[in-house]
Amino acid sequence: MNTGIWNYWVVVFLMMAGLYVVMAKRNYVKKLMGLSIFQVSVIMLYVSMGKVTGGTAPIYVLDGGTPAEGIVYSNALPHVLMLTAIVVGVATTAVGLGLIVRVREAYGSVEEDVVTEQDRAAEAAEARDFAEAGP
Amino acid sequence: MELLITVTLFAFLIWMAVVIGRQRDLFSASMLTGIFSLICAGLFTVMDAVDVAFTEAAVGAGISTVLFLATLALTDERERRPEHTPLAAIGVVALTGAALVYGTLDMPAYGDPSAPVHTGVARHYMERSWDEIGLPNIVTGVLASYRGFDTFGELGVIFTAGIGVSLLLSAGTPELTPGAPPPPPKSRAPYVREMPILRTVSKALMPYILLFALYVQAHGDFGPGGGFQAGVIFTAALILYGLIWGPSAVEAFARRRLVERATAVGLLIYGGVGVTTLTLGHSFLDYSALSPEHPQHGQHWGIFVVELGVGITVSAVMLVIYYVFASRPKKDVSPMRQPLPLLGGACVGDVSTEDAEADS
Amino acid sequence: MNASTAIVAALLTPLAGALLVALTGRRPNVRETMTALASLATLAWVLWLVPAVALEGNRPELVLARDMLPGVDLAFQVEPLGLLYALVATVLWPVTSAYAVGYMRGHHETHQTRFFVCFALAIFAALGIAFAANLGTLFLFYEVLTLSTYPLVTHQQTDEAKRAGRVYLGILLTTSVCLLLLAIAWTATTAGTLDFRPGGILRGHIPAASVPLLLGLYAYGCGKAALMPLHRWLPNAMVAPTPVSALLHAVAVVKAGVFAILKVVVYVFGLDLLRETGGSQWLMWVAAFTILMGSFIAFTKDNLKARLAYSTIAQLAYIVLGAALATPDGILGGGLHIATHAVGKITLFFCAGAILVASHKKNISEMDGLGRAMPLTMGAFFVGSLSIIGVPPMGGSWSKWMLALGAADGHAIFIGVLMLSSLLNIGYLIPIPIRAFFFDPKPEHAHGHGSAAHAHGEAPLLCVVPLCITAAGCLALFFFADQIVDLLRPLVEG
Amino acid sequence: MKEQLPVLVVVVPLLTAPLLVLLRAPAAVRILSLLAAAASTAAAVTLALTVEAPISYHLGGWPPPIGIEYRVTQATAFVLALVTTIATFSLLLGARGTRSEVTNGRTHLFYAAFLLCLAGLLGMVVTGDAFNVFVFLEISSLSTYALVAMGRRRRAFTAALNYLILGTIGGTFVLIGIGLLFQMTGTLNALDIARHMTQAEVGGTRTVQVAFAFLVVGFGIKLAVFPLHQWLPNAYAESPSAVSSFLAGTATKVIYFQTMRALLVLFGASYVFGTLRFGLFLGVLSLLGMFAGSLAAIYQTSLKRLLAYSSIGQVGYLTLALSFGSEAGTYAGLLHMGAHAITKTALFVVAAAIVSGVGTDRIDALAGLGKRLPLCAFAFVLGGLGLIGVPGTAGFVSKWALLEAALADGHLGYAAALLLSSLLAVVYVWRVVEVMYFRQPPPDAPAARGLRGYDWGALGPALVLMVASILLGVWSSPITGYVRTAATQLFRGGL
Repeated sequence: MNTGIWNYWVVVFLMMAGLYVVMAKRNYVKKLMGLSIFQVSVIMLYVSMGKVTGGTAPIYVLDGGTPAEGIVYSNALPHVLMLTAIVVGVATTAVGLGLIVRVREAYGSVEEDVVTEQDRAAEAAEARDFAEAGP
Repeated sequence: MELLITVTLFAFLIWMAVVIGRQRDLFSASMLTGIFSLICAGLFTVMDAVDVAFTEAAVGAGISTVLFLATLALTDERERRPEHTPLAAIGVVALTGAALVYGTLDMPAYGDPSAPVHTGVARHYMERSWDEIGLPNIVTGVLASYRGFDTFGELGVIFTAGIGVSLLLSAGTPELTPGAPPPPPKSRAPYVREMPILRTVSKALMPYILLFALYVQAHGDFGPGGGFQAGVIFTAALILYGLIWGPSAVEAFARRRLVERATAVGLLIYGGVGVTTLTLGHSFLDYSALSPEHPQHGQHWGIFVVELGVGITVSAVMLVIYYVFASRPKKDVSPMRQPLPLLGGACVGDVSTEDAEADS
Repeated sequence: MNASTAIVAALLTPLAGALLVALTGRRPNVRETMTALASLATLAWVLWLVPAVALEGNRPELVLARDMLPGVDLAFQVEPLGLLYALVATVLWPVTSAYAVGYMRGHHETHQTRFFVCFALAIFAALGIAFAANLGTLFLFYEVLTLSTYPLVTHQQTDEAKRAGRVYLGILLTTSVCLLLLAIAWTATTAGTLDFRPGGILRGHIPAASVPLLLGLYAYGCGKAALMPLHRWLPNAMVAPTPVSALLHAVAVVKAGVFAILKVVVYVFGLDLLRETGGSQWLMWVAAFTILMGSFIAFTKDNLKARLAYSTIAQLAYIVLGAALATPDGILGGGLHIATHAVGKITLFFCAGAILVASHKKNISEMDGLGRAMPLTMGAFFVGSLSIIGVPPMGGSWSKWMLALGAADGHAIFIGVLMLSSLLNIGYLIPIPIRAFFFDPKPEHAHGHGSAAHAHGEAPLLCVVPLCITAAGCLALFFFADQIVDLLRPLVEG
Repeated sequence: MKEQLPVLVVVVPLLTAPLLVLLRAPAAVRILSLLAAAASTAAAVTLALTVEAPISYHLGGWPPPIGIEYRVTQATAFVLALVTTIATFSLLLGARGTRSEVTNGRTHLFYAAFLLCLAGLLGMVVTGDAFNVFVFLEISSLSTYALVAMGRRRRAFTAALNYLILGTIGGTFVLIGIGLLFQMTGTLNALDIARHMTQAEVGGTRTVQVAFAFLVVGFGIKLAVFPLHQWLPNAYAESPSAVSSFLAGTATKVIYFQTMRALLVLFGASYVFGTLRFGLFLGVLSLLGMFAGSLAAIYQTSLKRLLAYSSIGQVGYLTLALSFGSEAGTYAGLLHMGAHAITKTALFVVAAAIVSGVGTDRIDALAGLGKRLPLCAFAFVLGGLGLIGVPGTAGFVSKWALLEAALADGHLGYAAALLLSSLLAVVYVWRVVEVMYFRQPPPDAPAARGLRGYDWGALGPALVLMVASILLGVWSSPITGYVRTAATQLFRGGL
């Protein structure tokens, strides 16, 4: 079965859906969700590369203690790489969510617009304080 | 048949992705993200990537979802309606997508056995790993030996995540700021706690899950699994327990200070193997140094030990992350609806922490 | 002891002086002694080098660091033009130091330690420029000079000083970074070297059409030469204390600019290249324009220091003109003018400072009758003016004469420019001593300062003696001009 | 032991981090982390001094491309030495400028994150494996996010979060790029990829073009190339002193080195600058970055933010050098990378000294600093001069190299733009200098307290770095000669 390259296109669509959520949404939690979709889709890109038509999982089928002949395995290397990528993904998500919690505690919101607005207001206030205190 | 499954799962994924993007209830969105991962895991299985599928199911559908929910418990559950159409994002995404599609045009077809990916270095792994490593699971061999340093780095990543989350969230807790007022008694999650079925099942399942984790740890050489999956499953069991009995119940079982140290121990075990081989005059992580006359045995030993290190650090880090999220008091009550007291975490009104003076 | 050691010593003495001044800042008398010692020692080192260069024709060399830039050493070489410039700077340093002590104390300036430290650093940089063996080293010290004089220009730390500092740094850094550096890099890529070599390094490497452009980059890149229209920094820099204006903005800094141009013309382009290609034709006109415009503007200034500043702009353009003529006499005249103008102009600035210290007057219109209270000062002013105008028996007459000779060869029109300029000099300089000696003090000013007009006499001794010395120097140069020309002659021969 | 140095450079900090977690005692943690950084520096410097032919270290004993290869050339050794040195200097600053809660029982985590970040950066530099780059990129990135968030103000959290989001997009783009290359070549070893790239059926494909685009954009985000720089100003300005000085000197530099290697080694100069004609595009972007960064720096109200925007401008210089697509450009890029790393680190360390003396880095608040903390003000002036590229500083040596590279290729316009933009540096540096020296100190400001009034823990390293910059400025031949051979090798695709 050769499905050509259409499934890469689906993967591209999923990646872009994730990327769109990251870029377009203003809620930080939502952005991170987009990020994980993006990352998982990239993992799928790699895993797709590793597929060999008619193959099986890359675990030797043993025949009396030695690998059996004539069995097609899918490529193990992309799988190995993607195990790492998954870890990276969850690590990023964890740190990102930790940051979000702190942002929420400090600003009372996880909406980018609200946070930016508060920062701007704080900066203006600070500048005003200096202008008043200064000579 | 395979095609049909693939198409169906892909269709599901597209639908899921769109729904997640549009869903403004973040609780639902996180659940859907978990399901998204689960479907992905299914697809990975179809693509013969059983190890990846295993991990994705445990991490994406399990740990990630729990983390998202934990965050929601500490933040807000609804996303604000966007104020304007994100034209720039649409433009960038369209451009990027177009570029990628353009790039796929010269790719070898899906599943083509003559693709460079299969004829390159991978061929060596597929054909020689039985002789050189001697483990049935090729993934484990590549992961822990051929590209063992990548895995060492991967462990570094997860360890970094543990450090990072601890830095971010464990600070400011009552234990660490002596001057702060004692936290009010944690409000238990009554209606979860009072469900007898859950309580019974969780207690009954615990040993089996933990046992399964050990099995996955040990069996990684032969089938899908290994230290990483085992660690995640081990922690998942504890988190499940914690969801029902509260994090302090888990802490009683696995003391926090101890777990924190365990995160380091796993990485040190992995690195220790490297340092050992190095002092034996071989390259870093060259396991054949462990048994020069019979390199394969050395490989087995090395892989066993490093997988152990991976398992320890992964499970410990995941647990630490869970601890800091779950034990963090919620700072104030959102004006929106009261969140579910998920994870048995504390949910108290306006605890003043050090951040009041953070901007002064 | 050999000549290389003397070069090191000459460079290090002002540097060490700066350090010692900084360390002894708490005790003014010790500090001033340090300045005096450093300046005299530096002078001694430079004088020690004179016989070897002037009489034996040696070119002492010193490489301080190989490959400061790839292929460009941090290296020094003493050749006649540089020696002359170094002599001018170091001879006048002790004199100025004495004057500065009198002035700074008499005028109750603050931050005197910083002042003397930066002053010594500026001399260090000037010597570095004088002895630089290649364009890279020259550029290094050129920028050090700019930066070390910045605190001097902005010494008062007022808003006016800050504005002046901006113009100062703005023009000098902009020109040096954008034009001079570009020119140097261009030279490096075309000629493959940055060393100063007799006869030039560019000949045969650069198309004739590029010569004017590259020369332009150099001429304007050396913003310190104050060629119009990039002259604005100089009048602005006059907010500095007068000793600064005197030594730096009449001698060290501005002369660094024209010195660099002369040096580039002689040792980078080579006179032959310029003459063959006519690449410096346009520069003559610009210089002529600057000469005349500077003089005209000087006329309009009532503030004495401002008038002197514009006069300096015009006089610097003489030297640029000499360089642009690219004839032997032009170069010699330009070189000689570095010395004669320096001594003349420093005298005038000393006088301006002395007047300020004694009578707190800055404007010429207030100086009527001042000569009665300060006869020595105004007398010296008269002598300095004559030298600037170029009247025998003052040194300035020789340099003008040589420049005119240089122009006579094919560019006679510039003789006219020089003559017209001399007339203008008379017009804006001579009235000052005349007013001082022959006019009656204006009554409102007399009343304005109470009985100040008669309450003050000459400025403190430490101010008056130096200006008398330099006035005498103007006279002396008339008689020693020949020796200087002989010193410079190797520049245009062989 | 000597043949193990390549891996020890990375592994020492990477394994010291977990040790710190076990150790916990703040004093011991501080000393141990400093020791680890110093040991790593020693290893890196030894490598730099001894490497001649490229060293190939086979991790796990598997020869490339089967296993992962560490590859030390003069170029990598140069960057390793630079990064480790700067890390050591930044570590001297320690946890100052962090949230007080960090020093409260969590010091060990801060230092562990710091060492992990260092190990990640070093791992990226020394590895010869494309995917390994990604792994170590993520180690350094993740720890950076956490470290940035330790800044004093709440804005540090948003800065870190935005950095995390953009940085992860960048990292994932890199991952996609590597994936596409892997797809077409079947290998992950950089040199092996480069070998395949010369074959028409690989090098000529659209997939490779897209891989190139993704790698460039991915690294571009992490490098803060204009217009992908939005994360940088806040991340640098809000992070603790030790972190900002460390990041400013290393993070973008290491990514720059990766970009260089991607362009010159993976794809090869002839492909990038010949087939794709990438030079013009990159050159124009660089010019925009140079001017946009420097112009923005002029209008900043906080010192650290000013320095951060100046970094964006300086990244423009770096990419401009790369865009020439010449050996001279590569040399200039490497050299400027080093010079700017030293200068910018020194300036951030000075900023730290100023902050601990004044309590804030608002430029308004620095009025009269020339009187209150004269040495700090003077150190800032020195650093500023290096940033401008005044002769006698390391910044000039590299600017000169840039200029020569531009002129050698006949890019007169680039040369002029380079000089014009360094004038902007004069403006933003002098704006601060004027405040320090010309504005009266506020009446309630404490008077100068002599030498004891300084925060020597910060000022000391700063002065050492300044002196280093000036020494390199007048005596650069040891470095320039080294960098030139390194650049030649790198430009020809050697790794």
